[in-house]
Amino acid sequence: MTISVNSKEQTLEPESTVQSLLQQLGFAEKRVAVEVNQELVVKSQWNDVRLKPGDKVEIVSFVGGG
Amino acid sequence: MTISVNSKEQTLEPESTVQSLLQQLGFAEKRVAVEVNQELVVKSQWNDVRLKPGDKVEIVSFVGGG
Amino acid sequence: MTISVNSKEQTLEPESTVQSLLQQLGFAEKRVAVEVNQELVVKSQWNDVRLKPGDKVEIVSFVGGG
Amino acid sequence: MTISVNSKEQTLEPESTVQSLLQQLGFAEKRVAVEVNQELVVKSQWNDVRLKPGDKVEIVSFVGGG
Amino acid sequence: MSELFNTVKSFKLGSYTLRSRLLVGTGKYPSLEIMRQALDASGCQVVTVAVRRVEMGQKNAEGILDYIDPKKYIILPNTAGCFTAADAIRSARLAREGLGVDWVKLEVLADKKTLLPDPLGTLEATQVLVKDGFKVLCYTNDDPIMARRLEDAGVTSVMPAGSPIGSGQGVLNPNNIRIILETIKVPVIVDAGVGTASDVCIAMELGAEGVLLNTGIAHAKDPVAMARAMGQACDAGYYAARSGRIPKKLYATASSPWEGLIESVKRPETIPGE
Amino acid sequence: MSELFNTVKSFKLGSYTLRSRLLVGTGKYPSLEIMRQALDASGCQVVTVAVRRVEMGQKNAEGILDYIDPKKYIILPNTAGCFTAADAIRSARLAREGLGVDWVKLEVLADKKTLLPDPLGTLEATQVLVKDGFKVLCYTNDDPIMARRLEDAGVTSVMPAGSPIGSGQGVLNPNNIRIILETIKVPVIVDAGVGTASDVCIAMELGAEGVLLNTGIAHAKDPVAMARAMGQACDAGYYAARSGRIPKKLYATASSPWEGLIESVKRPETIPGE
Amino acid sequence: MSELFNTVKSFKLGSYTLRSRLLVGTGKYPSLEIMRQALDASGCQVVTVAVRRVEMGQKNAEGILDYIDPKKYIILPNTAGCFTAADAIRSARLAREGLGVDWVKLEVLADKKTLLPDPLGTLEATQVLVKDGFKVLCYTNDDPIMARRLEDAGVTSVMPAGSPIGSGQGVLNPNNIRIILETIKVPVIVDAGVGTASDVCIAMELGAEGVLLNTGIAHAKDPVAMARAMGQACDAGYYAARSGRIPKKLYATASSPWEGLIESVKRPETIPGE
Amino acid sequence: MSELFNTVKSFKLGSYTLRSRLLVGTGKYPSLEIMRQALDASGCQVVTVAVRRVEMGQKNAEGILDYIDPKKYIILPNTAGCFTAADAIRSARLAREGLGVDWVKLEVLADKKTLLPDPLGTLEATQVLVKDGFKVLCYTNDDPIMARRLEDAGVTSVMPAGSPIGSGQGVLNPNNIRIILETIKVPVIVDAGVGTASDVCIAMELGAEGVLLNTGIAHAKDPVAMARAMGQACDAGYYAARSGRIPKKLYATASSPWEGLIESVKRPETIPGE
Repeated sequence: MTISVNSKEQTLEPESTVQSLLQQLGFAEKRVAVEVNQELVVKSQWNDVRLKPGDKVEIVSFVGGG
Repeated sequence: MTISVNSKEQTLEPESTVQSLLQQLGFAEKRVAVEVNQELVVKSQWNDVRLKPGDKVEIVSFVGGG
Repeated sequence: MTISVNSKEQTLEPESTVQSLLQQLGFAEKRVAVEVNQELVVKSQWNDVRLKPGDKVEIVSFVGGG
Repeated sequence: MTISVNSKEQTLEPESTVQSLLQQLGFAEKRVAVEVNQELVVKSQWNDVRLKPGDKVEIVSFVGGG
Repeated sequence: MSELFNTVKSFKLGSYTLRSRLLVGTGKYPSLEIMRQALDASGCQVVTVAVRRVEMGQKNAEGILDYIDPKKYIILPNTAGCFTAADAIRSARLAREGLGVDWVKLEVLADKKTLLPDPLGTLEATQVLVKDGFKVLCYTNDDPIMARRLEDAGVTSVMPAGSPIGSGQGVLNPNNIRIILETIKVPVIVDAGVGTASDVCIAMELGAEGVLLNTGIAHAKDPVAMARAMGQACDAGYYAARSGRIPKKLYATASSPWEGLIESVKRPETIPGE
Repeated sequence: MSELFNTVKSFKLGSYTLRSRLLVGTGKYPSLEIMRQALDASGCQVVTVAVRRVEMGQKNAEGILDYIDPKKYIILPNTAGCFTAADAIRSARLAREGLGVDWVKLEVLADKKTLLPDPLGTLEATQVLVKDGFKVLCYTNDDPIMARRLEDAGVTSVMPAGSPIGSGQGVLNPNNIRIILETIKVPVIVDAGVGTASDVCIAMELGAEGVLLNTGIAHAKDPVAMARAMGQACDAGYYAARSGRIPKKLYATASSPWEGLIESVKRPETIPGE
Repeated sequence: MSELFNTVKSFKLGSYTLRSRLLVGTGKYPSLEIMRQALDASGCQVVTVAVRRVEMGQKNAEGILDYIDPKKYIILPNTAGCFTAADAIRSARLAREGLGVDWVKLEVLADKKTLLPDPLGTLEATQVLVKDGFKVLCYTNDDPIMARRLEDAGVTSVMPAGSPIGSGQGVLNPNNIRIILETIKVPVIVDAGVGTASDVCIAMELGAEGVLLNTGIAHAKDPVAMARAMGQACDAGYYAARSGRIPKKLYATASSPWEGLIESVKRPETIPGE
Repeated sequence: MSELFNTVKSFKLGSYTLRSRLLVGTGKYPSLEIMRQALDASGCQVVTVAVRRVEMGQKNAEGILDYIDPKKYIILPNTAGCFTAADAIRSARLAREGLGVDWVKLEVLADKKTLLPDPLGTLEATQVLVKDGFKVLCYTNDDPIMARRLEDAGVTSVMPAGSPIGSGQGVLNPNNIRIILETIKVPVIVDAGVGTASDVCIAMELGAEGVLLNTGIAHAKDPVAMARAMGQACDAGYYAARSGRIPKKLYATASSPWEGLIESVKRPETIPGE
């Protein structure tokens, strides 16, 4: 199925969880935070939340800022 | 009947209009503006608007200000 | 004979006076002031003061200044 | 004989030296500097310089200053 | 010949076309007569008044208005003393009815101690009054963003405080006034904080369309002479702002020419800087 | 009625009694015609000129003087361009002879780069010129002690620089000007550094008797309009200095009364500051 | 012996007790290594970071965090780049989840040109985030009234801008900062506008609890040395603010005694001032 | 790695090589013990003392010197209290003899009221003392021309007053200090007028080699803590002056990146400035 991650198209297995998406992208072990359709998904739920086609996912980390 | 004018008690004839109140107080010919119960009463209606017991009337004029 | 006027060489008749120098240069009627060898020569003496070869003459007027 | 020390009268033996004056006043061992009649007398000469009646002596030390 | 020097420098404010860029308040003068003279000396065309209850039993309720010649001055009512949008809106409507004018100097203050404006109440009252047909001249702080919000809300003029009302500190933050002037299209009138003539002059030189003041004149030892000073300073600042001032330098350019100097007696070996 | 407002504000400078407190230089204007208009717009009565060699062969040597109406202006020659007391003294004497005036604006500069005055040369020239009968208006730095030495030497006016000539920085050290005004009895005229109208206004508000400037007008984009601004700012500062300005406060005093406010809709529980 | 001099000057900010009153941003350094050295040189304990999307395919997403030793520094996420309350709230929640901290430096900007804060959006976001359990350190303009509204809304710290972000103008309106400090009880931290060490020192002398800066260090030619300067200036200002500075006078009191002077050679007839 | 940050920042003054750029006076402390602690807290290496007559009959004439550890501090005698060149010269010679040092802080004051230096007496005394082998650290006004004359006369350091002695007004005319620093080669040390830490920081940021002060510490409510503040501010200013500060702008540059922002909920139609 196809979803959007950080505004870019991303295809992945149907029924994928947030956790599996992060693994696929290599961020599972990183210090990142995730939104699905503008709602925060806390780490403890990464395994439970399943993604649907068309979902908009934001994966963020941290950069220098003032 | 008794009403309040600028937070002071004022007794006047039942059925009095705003106009008659102003005449009684001597402001009918002055450059003043009037509120009854926090609603503006324009001059053209001074003769029509009748006061009820307990009405709160504000009569204002102008002073120096910056 | 030769003198210097405002640092430029100037030849004129021997025995010339300041007055004759100014006439020759066309400044006699102008609002100017004159020094000979760094000494002021007031207008009333222009006819009396005779110039000698090598004299250094300054003729000044006025310009815009703050 | 009588001299002036820091504008105060001071009597001492005739022929006294600067050194003996300082001893008499108790400043011989202190970090002080001496003028006689507004001329500096360096320490190495305290024994040689003899005071005369009426001499004006300044004895200075150091205080807090900015 | 100087264009500017000949141009009549009138400008549009609300429904009026004005020559004078100084707006003067009528509060706190030693006497109404001195106020009258001061207004005259200032050359102002717009004067502000406040709305207050009539004194019961006191027959001559107009007082101040008798001292303001309607042929010479346009009256601008204010909402001074209001700490809520609701009170300011009521005061504005009473003033419009009483004076028959369509404009108001909107003030919604946050507290009596600093007399600083309440940004939220000010914006709220502005939205209501503009919808109600008022031309709102809006007293505000010097924040360029609030100024923009007020312009978006339809004010007729943004009136940032140079410094707190009556503080006499002049324009404390010229940087903010500059940013406001860069971003706002309606007339910007510096209101409040003016202590002396140079404060007015500086506000105008920054590019303000005008200056509104009261205490600086009314509480001066000689209000009439200070009023004259304020009026002249306003004109001076207006012209200076438009005359292209010289840039600032660490130092220095001669105003007299270097050519044609008399020969120096003993020319100093070297003139530093040559 | 305001005493001050009615008083004719003339003052004595050298042999002259003047109304205008602005003295204007004649150097560096785009044209002599613009200079003439600017002098007129400024309202000044005293204009400065510099002494320079005539151009050989050029018959019309007066030039500038043709543009200065002797019925309207008093000419004050300067010694600009002199870097030694000796040259300044010679220039002063040539000027006196050429113009038939008894005063001079003394300038003895230290270098061409900063155009700052040379205190020692200035004092030396002052002593000679005063003995020689000149009324010396003396350009100097803003050091109160040098100002006092010059007064002791007999100058007619002390003219401290607000900032370097032509720098346009206004009065950089008001503290020094204040101390000078406290200690000097002869007229103090702020000379040099004025960049725009508010600089003049501030100098006058400090209590200066007058202001002398040139570049600020001559090099403005519109010299005539700037001249008008400078003249008005000088008047404004004069009146403001004498009108008893209000003190500066952190905040704030209301200009409208607190009494007689309409009853608040929902009076805020507590008005801060009450 | 000086009490103050011995007191450990730690203070409470949110959940933390801090020694250093300088908070430093991590943006725009020439390199991460120079950033690391600058943070160390500044002596700061709190550093800010921004929330941004991971770079797809770029495996090492943490980058900056690897250069911030968690044993030495507490990380304060900001909401920089947000122009609406909604985006700021989302960024704050993402940051809390990603970093496991309970505080945020809230920024809701009005536009990209001035980077000035949007007062309305800032207040709206504050109300939501405080209800959501955040400790909000709130970037705002220097308006004392907005500062009070934010305190009423429950912010942990009010962070007024000294001048616009990155403008390097220091504290443009000390008067407003003073009023804020008079009326606000939560820690006031001056945020933005710092250009050099004296700006930090002045902000602290006004009585601020701390200073937050970034560009002033990151864009200096030598960020590490400037970081050290900023840290020392912060300490200096802290002590100066609490040491009871001498009052300002026109002039002057001697620091050396008048007694015990040697007798003057030729005492000047009169010593002025005696 | 920052060169500057590692460089030991010692400099040469007279015969000495110094680390600390703060010179501190010893007058007017609440007690000698507090003075001792303040000198220690300031980190200074050079302390000034004044020459005065011994108290007749009072055996312990040294007093102050007992509280100045010769292993930690270099003593710099001054000529404070002298109003003539002659007295200053005598005081300098007495000091040299009494302390065995070859330098002196020369002060020739004009009057007791302003404590401003007398330019003429100062120059006269300088010429004599330099010929006599003294290293003269010369207190003067902030006139760049007098500074140059003193350098020509051979002073070891030019010490311009930031503002009058003890006035606490800091550097009133940075422009003059800048011009002095541009033209003078010997070390320039700002002397007098410092009121608080930021004044020291600003003087150093202007590029001064050092700062000398006394009253600002001695008369602070907590002299020891203020001494520490002054010392840190001096260091801070030293580093800031050499770190290449960011330029000042009307506004603004972001310290967080614009890239990688999360997608906005409801992107505002137009972001102003974009």
